[in-house]
Amino acid sequence: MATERVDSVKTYAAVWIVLLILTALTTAVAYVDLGAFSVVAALVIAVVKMLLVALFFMHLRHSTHLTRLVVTGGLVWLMILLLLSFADFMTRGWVGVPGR
Amino acid sequence: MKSWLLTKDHKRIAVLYLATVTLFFFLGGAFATLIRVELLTPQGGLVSSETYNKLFTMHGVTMVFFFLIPSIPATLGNFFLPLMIGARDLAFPRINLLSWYLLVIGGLLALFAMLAGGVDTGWTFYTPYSTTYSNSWVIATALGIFVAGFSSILTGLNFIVTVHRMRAPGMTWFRMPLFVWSMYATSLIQVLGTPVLAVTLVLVFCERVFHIGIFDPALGGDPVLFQHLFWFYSHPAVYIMVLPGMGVISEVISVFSRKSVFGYAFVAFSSVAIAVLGFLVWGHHLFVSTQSVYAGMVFSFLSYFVAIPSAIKVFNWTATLYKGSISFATPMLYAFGFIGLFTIGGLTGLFVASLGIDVHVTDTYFVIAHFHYIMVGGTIMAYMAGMHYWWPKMTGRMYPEGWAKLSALVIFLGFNLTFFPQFILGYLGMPRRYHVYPDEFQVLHVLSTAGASVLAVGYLMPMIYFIWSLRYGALAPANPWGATGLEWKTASPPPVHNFDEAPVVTHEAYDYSTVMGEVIEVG
Amino acid sequence: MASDAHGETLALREQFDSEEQQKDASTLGMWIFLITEIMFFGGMFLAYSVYRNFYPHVFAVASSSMNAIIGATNTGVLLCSSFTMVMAVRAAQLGQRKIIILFLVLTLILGIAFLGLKAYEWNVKFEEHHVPGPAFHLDGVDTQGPAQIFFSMYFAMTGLHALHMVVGVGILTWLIIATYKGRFTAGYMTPVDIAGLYWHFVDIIWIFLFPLLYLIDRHLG
Amino acid sequence: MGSLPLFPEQASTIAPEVDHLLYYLLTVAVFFTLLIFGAIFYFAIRYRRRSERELPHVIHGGLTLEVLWSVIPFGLTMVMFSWGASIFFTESRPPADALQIYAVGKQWMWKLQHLEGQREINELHIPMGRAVRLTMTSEDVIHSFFVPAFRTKEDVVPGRYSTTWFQPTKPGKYHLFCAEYCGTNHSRMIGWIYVMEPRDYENWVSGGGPTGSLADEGGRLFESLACSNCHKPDGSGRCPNLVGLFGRIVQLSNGSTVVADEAYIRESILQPTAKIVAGYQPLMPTFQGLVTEEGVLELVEYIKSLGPKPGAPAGANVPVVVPHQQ
Ligand code: HEA
Ligand code: HEA
Ligand code: HEC
Ligand code: CUA
Ligand SMILES: [Cu+2]
Repeated sequence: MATERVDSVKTYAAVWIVLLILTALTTAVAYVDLGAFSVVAALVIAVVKMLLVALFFMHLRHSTHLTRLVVTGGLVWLMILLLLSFADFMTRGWVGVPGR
Repeated sequence: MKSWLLTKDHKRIAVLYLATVTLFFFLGGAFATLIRVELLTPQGGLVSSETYNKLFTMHGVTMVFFFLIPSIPATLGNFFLPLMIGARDLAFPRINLLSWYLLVIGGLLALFAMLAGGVDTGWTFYTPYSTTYSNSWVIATALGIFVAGFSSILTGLNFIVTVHRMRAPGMTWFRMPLFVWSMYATSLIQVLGTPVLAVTLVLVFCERVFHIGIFDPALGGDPVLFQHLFWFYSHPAVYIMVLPGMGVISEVISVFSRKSVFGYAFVAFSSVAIAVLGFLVWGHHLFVSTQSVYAGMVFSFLSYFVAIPSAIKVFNWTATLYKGSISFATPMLYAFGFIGLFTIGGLTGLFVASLGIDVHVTDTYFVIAHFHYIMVGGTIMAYMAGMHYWWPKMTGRMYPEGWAKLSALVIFLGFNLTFFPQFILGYLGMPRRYHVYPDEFQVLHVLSTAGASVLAVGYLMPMIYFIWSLRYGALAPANPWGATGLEWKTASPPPVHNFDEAPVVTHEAYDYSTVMGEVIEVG
Repeated sequence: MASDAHGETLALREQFDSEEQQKDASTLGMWIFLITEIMFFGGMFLAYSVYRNFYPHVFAVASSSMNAIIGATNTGVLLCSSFTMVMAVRAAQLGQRKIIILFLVLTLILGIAFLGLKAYEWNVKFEEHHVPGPAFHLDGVDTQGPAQIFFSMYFAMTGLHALHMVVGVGILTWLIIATYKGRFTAGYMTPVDIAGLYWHFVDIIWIFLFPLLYLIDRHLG
Repeated sequence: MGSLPLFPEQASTIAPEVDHLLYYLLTVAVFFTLLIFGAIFYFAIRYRRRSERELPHVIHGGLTLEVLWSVIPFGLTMVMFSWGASIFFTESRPPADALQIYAVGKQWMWKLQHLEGQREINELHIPMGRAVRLTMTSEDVIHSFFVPAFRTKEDVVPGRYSTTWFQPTKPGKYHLFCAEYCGTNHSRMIGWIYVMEPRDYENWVSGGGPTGSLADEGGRLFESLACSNCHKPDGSGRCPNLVGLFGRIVQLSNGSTVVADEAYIRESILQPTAKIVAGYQPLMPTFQGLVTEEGVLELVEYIKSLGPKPGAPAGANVPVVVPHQQ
């Protein structure tokens, strides 16, 4: 990390425009009936936006392995929280006995 | 005075922490004493039910959040982590000082709550009792824990960055002392778990102040959701409480048998494994909570995975003794105590992780006994081991060996007398958090209380002789135990910038052949 | 960047050997702080998902009562502020002091604009009786409890997000002053960099809050 | 006081099973405790330091040993897991012919209702040898229904139903404890379970409730809350017919299905819009605040009594294995 990588203004501007377009897209898509895929679409777009911000604006694409490991770790831990909690919430009632 | 309160020296901050957590330990101990005295008789004559409920709540809150979680990391970790990796200080000394202030502010908030009237929710703050029904000082206490939580987060953050970025030349990951590994693993939990507790407390706070119904069943909220959020932190937090102790034991066992820890890499990795796997098991506190049957099974299953790295550690420590040169200095006695009592506590953890057994023993004294065996029998023993082991380095004085050995013995005996009967009580069905109880449980309760008085004496002794030694103890040499760590390569107590000459590491940890030349006999 | 180990420069603190080590440490520290933030908001995302899963219909109705235009506009504002922030960081990398200040000020303005719109939105919620409490009422659903839970989550999540924004605004102000005083050079711009990370992170949180709170099953309403 | 028992009484079918699992765990625990304590004592004495100058041989570790002492304990714990899980699974599924009893926890008492209309507070009379199924809820905070002699415990949570069951094997009087901390008098929220010979129980229960059976009581409530204005026995009008509802699979308007169990009926009464029956409008008003938890239980029992699912015995709980969300 002797010298900083300096990205061009063009890159930043492009990312910025794409982010704005994606915002419009996610809003528009919400008015379309996609059934269960509405949520999926909204989340996919959000994840893409997150990646754009993280990789470009937060310079994750230039950063060390360690930093990337830290970020991945954070996301994995969030998934642990959500998934294992849903292991309870989604399986309630499976045995057909109230409260079990 | 001012130089202490504004210090950025990790060693001084460690001493500040030491004073703070000791205070909270005795406060928590005083609550414990009252609990035990109250439980002498089944009818509960000493205090009212309300008071009793506040006693165990404040005992749990004080001991967990203001004593045990900061204890080893913030005192011994703070003092020795930079020394052991050959750094001049932690990466962020100002944040380190801030952490201490946060703990103090959090502690004062909790103390305020206690003085103003106390809290009666249990240390687990289950909703809707804590949000809707309790009319005690829940908000101030929650706020105190919230603030103390940030202290814990910042300490963890500081340690992680320090370990990554501040190691001395030649100090590779696999040359690090095992204490550093365990502090690193602990820090991971602090950083990843504590924020969830923080946000949970914020939600409880909002619910209590604005009555908005996040967990309120009357509005369709789910009280079990609170339990998930709480234990997502609080189960891993039990490893915040025990991993640092395990680190101390690895050091002590090695030094006092003058042998490298058996299976260094396994012990190092098992710390990290415990930290990671510890996040997958929290639902074992919810087996009878109306959590789904399948989730219960998943969590029970995963709970056993976290037991294996602990088992690996215990076996490796024991194997380290094999063909060693074993000294019976006080730290080693405590280490023996730790291994034995942690084993019992851990093995009974396997009982409660088994669904069929836990349905019967959950919320009984069996659980109380399980965790006191680990937290008091385990971690506090380790803490005492570490305090004795590093006392000469921290203060430049030796403690009186005879008294120390005596107190170790008293604590061990008192401890078992206090908590062993509680296993039987629990299996017999004595529920926890009971102010009055059926007569047939009295005998065992009396035994337990008797043990607690012995235990109290055992804890008061070190308090006295440590203070005594500050003035009258023999002057400590730089390396009284013939230990290998970098912390022993500098004066006792160490100078402000830790090392007069920046250390360069050329050997693995625990290479005793390198220090034999400098061994100095001690009485 | 060569400065001696016991550096007397303004920037290098005594526990570090080199400025590089110091910068790496600060950056790592910030990233770790950000994952604590992920977990902090994660708790709320969990609560949100659980209740949305319990009460999909109520959540859809409640979400549709939001003003999606304001929500989308605010998202845009925040994304613009991220862009200006990254431009400030870039200027810092190049050591262009005036440009740093320019972009920091722009970021600050956008941040305040976001908070202004947020405040306006909350005020509307107040008038519509969508604030959880005894006066709460949401048209279109029969059971007010779950609807109230939606708005509890709304206020908790946007409230804590806004709190982070307020902190960010404070940091920006401090940075502007410090830059103006010439504290940062091309060699030492760590604070700008780190503030940037924080600001973008807060943006990312909002990127998720927007669809989750404003855009549930819009096609129904 | 007197004698000092080490084990609680075994008074249910599940109790000996739990105790057997305990013996297994105790064996493992005692073995390892002795092993570790023994090894520490032996090594400590055998290899005690004899001179300050001695430097033992370096032993770095051994892979075989590491693997051994990971795999063997792991195997032992998997037995703990599966054995415990299988007991738990049994504990979670009451047999179909179990005697239904309702319990409502409240700071700080247990209110129990028999189908025949008998009501008890902090006491529960049950027949020996017959499986008893409790459907429980709370009016305020979380409580927990704990009978040590039966080795059963289950939390009683406000806002939802929970279930526990046991089959007593020995007549007698057993402790009932509240095991989840619930406030000031948590330790006084206790009572007794009376296990009676079946014949004595018949006598006791046919003593009759003051107001008739639970279902009758529910029927009266059904009238007085004006449920019957909408829900007509012939299914006319804009409301679903409730006859034969219990245990049936209900088609919902959002396309999913749900089994009409106690929890579903409770939710239909307190939060009617949460799940809308397919083909109907969300017209039903909420009865939250208008009816107590006990009242809801009576209504549930009344709806159950409105006729069984064709082919199933009356009052039976029909175990269904249809996944549905809650
Ligand atoms: C430092 C604290 C600490 C530690 C380290 C542990 C460690 C463990 N705990 Fe414990 N626990 C608590 C503190 C702790 N616990 C507290 C405070 C509570 C109650 C909270 C409350 O409700 O107030 C609790 C409650 C608790 C419960 C819930 C009980 C209930 O409320 O019903 C469970 C259930 O699974 C559990 C399991 C375990 C397990 C499996 C381990 C394992 O990590 C143990 C692993 C260790 C060993 C296994 C011993 C060493 C191994 C050998 C000697 C070799 C032989 C090994 C095998 C055969 C595998 N604990
Ligand atoms: C680190 C954690 C920690 C520690 C160290 C301890 C230490 C002790 N605990 Fe702890 N305990 C908890 C954590 C801890 N506990 C938790 C989390 C709970 C659950 C709370 C809840 O349910 O919410 C609990 C609950 C709990 C109960 C159950 C209460 C109930 O459910 O009704 C009991 C009962 O015996 C008990 C006893 C003790 C005793 C005797 C000690 C002893 O080891 C303490 C010894 C120390 C001293 C005695 C202090 C030293 C001396 C003095 C202060 C001088 C004055 C004393 C005398 C003159 C005698 N504890
Ligand atoms: C104003 C009319 C009205 C009243 C009064 C009313 N209900 Fe309903 N109920 C309905 C309608 C319409 C539905 C179907 C739509 C739905 O699921 O909400 C329904 C559905 C139900 C269901 C679910 C039926 C199924 O087939 O799944 C139950 C159970 C029920 N009601 C019980 C009651 C009880 C008990 C009361 C009185 C305490 C009551 N209802 C009062 C209109 C009413
Ligand atoms: Cu009811 Cu404890
Ligand atoms: Cu646990």
